[in-house]
Amino acid sequence: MSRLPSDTPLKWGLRIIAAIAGTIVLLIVLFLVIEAIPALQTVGLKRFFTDPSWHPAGGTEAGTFNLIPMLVGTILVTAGAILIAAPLGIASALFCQYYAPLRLGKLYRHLIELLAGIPSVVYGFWGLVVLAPLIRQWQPPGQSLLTAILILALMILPTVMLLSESTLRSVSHSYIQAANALGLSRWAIIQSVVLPTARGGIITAVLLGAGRAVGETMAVLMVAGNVVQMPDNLFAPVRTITANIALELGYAMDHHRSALFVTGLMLMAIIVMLVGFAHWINKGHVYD
Amino acid sequence: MTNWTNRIATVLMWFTALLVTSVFLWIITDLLRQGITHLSWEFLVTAPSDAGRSGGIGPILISTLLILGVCLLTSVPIGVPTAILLAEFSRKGHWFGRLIRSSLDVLAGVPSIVFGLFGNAFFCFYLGMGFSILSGGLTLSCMVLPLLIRSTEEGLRSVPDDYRQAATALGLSDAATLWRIILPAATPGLIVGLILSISRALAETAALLFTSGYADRMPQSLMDSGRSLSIHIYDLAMNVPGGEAQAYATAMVLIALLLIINVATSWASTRWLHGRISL
Amino acid sequence: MSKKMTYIALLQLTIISISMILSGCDKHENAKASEIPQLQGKLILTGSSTVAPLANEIAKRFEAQHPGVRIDVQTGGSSRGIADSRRGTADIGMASRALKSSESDLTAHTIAMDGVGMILHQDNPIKSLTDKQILDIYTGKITHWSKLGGTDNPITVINKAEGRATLEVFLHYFKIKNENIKPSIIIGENQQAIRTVAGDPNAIGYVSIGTADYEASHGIPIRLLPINGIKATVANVRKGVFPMSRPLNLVTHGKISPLAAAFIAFASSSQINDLVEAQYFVPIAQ
Amino acid sequence: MTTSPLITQTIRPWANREPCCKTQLPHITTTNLSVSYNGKLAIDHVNLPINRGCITTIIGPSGCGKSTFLSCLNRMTDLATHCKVSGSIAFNDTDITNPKINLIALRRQIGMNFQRPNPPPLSIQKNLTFPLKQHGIKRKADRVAKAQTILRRVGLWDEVKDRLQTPALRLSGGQQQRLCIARALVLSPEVLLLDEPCSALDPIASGVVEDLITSLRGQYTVVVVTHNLAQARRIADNVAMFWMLGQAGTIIEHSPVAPMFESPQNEITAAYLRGERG
Repeated sequence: MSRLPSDTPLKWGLRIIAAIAGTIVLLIVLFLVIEAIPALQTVGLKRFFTDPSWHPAGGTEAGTFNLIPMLVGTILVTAGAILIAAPLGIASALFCQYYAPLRLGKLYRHLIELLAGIPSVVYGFWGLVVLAPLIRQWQPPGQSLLTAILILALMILPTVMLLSESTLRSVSHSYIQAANALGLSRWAIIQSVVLPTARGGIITAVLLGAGRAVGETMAVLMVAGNVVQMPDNLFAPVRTITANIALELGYAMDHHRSALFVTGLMLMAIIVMLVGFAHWINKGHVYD
Repeated sequence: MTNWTNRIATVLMWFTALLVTSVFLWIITDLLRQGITHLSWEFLVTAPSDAGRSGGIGPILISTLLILGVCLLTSVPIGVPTAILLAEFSRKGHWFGRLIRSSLDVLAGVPSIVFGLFGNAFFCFYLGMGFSILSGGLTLSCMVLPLLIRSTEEGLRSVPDDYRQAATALGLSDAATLWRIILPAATPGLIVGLILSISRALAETAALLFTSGYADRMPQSLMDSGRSLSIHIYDLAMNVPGGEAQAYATAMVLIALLLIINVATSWASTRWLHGRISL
Repeated sequence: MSKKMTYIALLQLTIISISMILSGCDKHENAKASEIPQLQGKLILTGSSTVAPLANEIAKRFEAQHPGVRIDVQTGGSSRGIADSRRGTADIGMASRALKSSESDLTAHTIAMDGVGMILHQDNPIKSLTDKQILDIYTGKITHWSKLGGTDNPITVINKAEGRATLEVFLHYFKIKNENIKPSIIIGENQQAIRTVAGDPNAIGYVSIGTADYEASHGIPIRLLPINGIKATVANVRKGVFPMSRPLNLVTHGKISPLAAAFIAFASSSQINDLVEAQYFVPIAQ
Repeated sequence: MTTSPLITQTIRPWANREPCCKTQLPHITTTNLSVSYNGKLAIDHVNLPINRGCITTIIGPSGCGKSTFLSCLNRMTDLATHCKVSGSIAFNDTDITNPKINLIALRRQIGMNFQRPNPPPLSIQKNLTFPLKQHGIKRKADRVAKAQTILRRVGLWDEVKDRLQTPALRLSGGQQQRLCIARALVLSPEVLLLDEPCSALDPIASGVVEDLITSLRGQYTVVVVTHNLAQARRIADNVAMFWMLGQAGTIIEHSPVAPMFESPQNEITAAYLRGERG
């Protein structure tokens, strides 16, 4: 696009505002680091991985700062949710595009869009009052890894489904026509033409779903039970890094507060890695 | 043999759709059935009492709208110019545009609780705004910025180059081209961005817990703490024994609000845009 | 008719809030405009979720007496109350425990007393537990109610998250470390323990007696257990015989404003005894 | 309908070879074939015998139903919504318009290729092996061997043998089109339907593809839709002329290539071939 040089004040104004928008990330990292420094200095990064447990309120010396159980909690909850939501989400997208009659497909899409709009706190609330008691009847205490996985899976399913579906829609119709002309069955076409073609987009959809699962706070906080421990089965309660921040920040002081900012930095690191990975796969831009 | 796999796949697809639909219908009917009984005009306008077990959500609605207002009033003036710069004034591959884009990509992925941490440290303490509607709104504003910029940018990019060439041929300046031709044509993108931002801001809880605070009273100024609808649901669900009924009703209000904003804005945009595009 | 009233109220509130946005957010403007010089302005109280409801009621009465004053009460736990008052983020902190030796820079103003009691679900057949039994439950030595003569169900042990005063009172009384507790669920706010116990017949938790009493009397299916043979009642806390009890304090740091001083004086006076009792706490002012 | 060897010789320099389709047995015969989309007639009462082992070209102006006719022959019309087919198509004495027919088996026997080369973004080899895999050839070595045979058959082998694992989309247009023809041939069909196979290619590439098509004579029954009259004349054994009569397209004349180009019976055909109508 050719631009005239005559409107430089306009351009400079825009540039300054854009720079402000671009600086917000830096500002976030800066303030996370500033708040995290006291803990990093007095406690040291090493103790976040080697201490026997997480009891940071005891003071820098007496307190313990082991993050690993919460890191594992985050990973398990995310992995579990992806394991459920990815197949269901991708299958839902395929259903919409290739199996459902036109009207039904549209209806189904609208339903999923509606669900994508339900706030996480509502999912958490529903999990707390409906799902957790059901699971408690089966295996107490009900607020558990499994409950968190199920609720998170429900929450990220729309993300995975809607993003996958838009990728599927961009699969060239001519490929499908050609595959049809080769006498391939519907599933064979999906398997050998559609999925390989849409692979990048589908992986991005799953990664964005994973990003959402890692960052999700409220729903997990409400249903996971929040005990800091390595869960030994699906019915054991867990605490994730995000839930930990939400649970303790309001009550935390000094080094405890600072330690929570260290965990926030770690979350940032995980997300940057996921976004980078999605970028690398898609070589495009990743937004919601 | 292949026929057999094909048939299994078909069955599985329909089964998945049925499963997903029934689980979600379960949630929605549950929310509807439990929520609708408590819903009334009274509920919408009166203040909560007895920790929210009785009374309504009047002040909470006002706080929510104020937080939303602060969020939009700050994010739009930053977001739209940034989108204009990215779409109209930055050559492809230029370092400045690339840098800002990657920074926004990361910002889009930042978990809401990290926004909460940041807002708490920066707005509440460093800038001394305390737990207030202002802090909460500004925090949300940072959060919705990437969404807003992205869809506005998409909107700008979808304006055909012919328009720009025609404008240049007419001897319009950049600013005039932008104002008269490109911005009106790009409004659908901007509106989509606004809807997405409002939806995300309305639904947000974690970022507000430690920025806008908990107070369920009617706010007197933007420096007062205000409780958003989502935090009210959280509080009723977690901390108030016997608060479910009210939580259900509040959830209904929140979801209805999200739906109304979606429908109304898209309706208004098509109507209004018809008038603008036929310049 | 009441509908109309509420409608008008809503309209007014909308107008107020819009005008607030338009006029900026200078909270001192009102104060300057007013003619009465005494007791104007705003107080921020943060801290213990146990004290907060009481402080809120006291604040409402204080505001009613002094129209120019606005008091914001925020919960966030005793630790935050102490931190905020020290940092100056809050004018007055709220703490539901006595100050520690490391907190000698602060001044505590006790406004009431409270006890921490163990709660079970109403349907739980257990009528009492010894201190040893409670300790064993919390340290994971007893995991089934059947061991204690109850139903054959696993015990859901509810513990509080780090930084809560109730946790500190509990740990202090039973002389255990938080590391040694084997919880099934960790909860944050005070009320959440009641909510969780009310929803799970096999749960055990500890909460403020005042709150538990209030909820139980409002039909929430929970029951308070005696501690060491002493019934967990407000009366016993008042007599000073209930072992797990604590003061509810307003905490200040350094020199305080006349407004804060006036509020503390008001909160420590007998003028608020009815409010304390309404919240099922124990008044101390004579 | 007999082909005069003499005339064929003058038109086709390679025809000193024995003509491969002298049998003149119809492989596919359409009878009163009509197709309508959304109730609007696209082709009307088309009757055409397509001879076994011959190359039949279908000519005519745009929009007169040539491609629609072609896609009827392997029931690609089923993919379009609101498409209704009537009449019959006899293929090896089976009426393939029967809804109960096994479409997968049918399309395996009647392959089809399109105007634009459309290899999915897979590797060159994968493009040929995936149809085989889906049609039940389990051993990978068998699939690869078959793919290589076909690549040799379409003359691509020397061009791509060193980069079988590279994306097919990196090939040139002509190479892609030959790959697509190879993909159709890999399933060993009896009939090959080609919808304007050269229209998206430059003259040199289209010459190569033409040579490939003529080399299929005798081994496969080939139906080619083309706009290019010179091309039709170069490659065809039989020619069918489509024209719009009223609202719908139909065949106004069909005959072996020589009489068609030298002494068309229908005046419209004559005018079209002279370039006066079209």
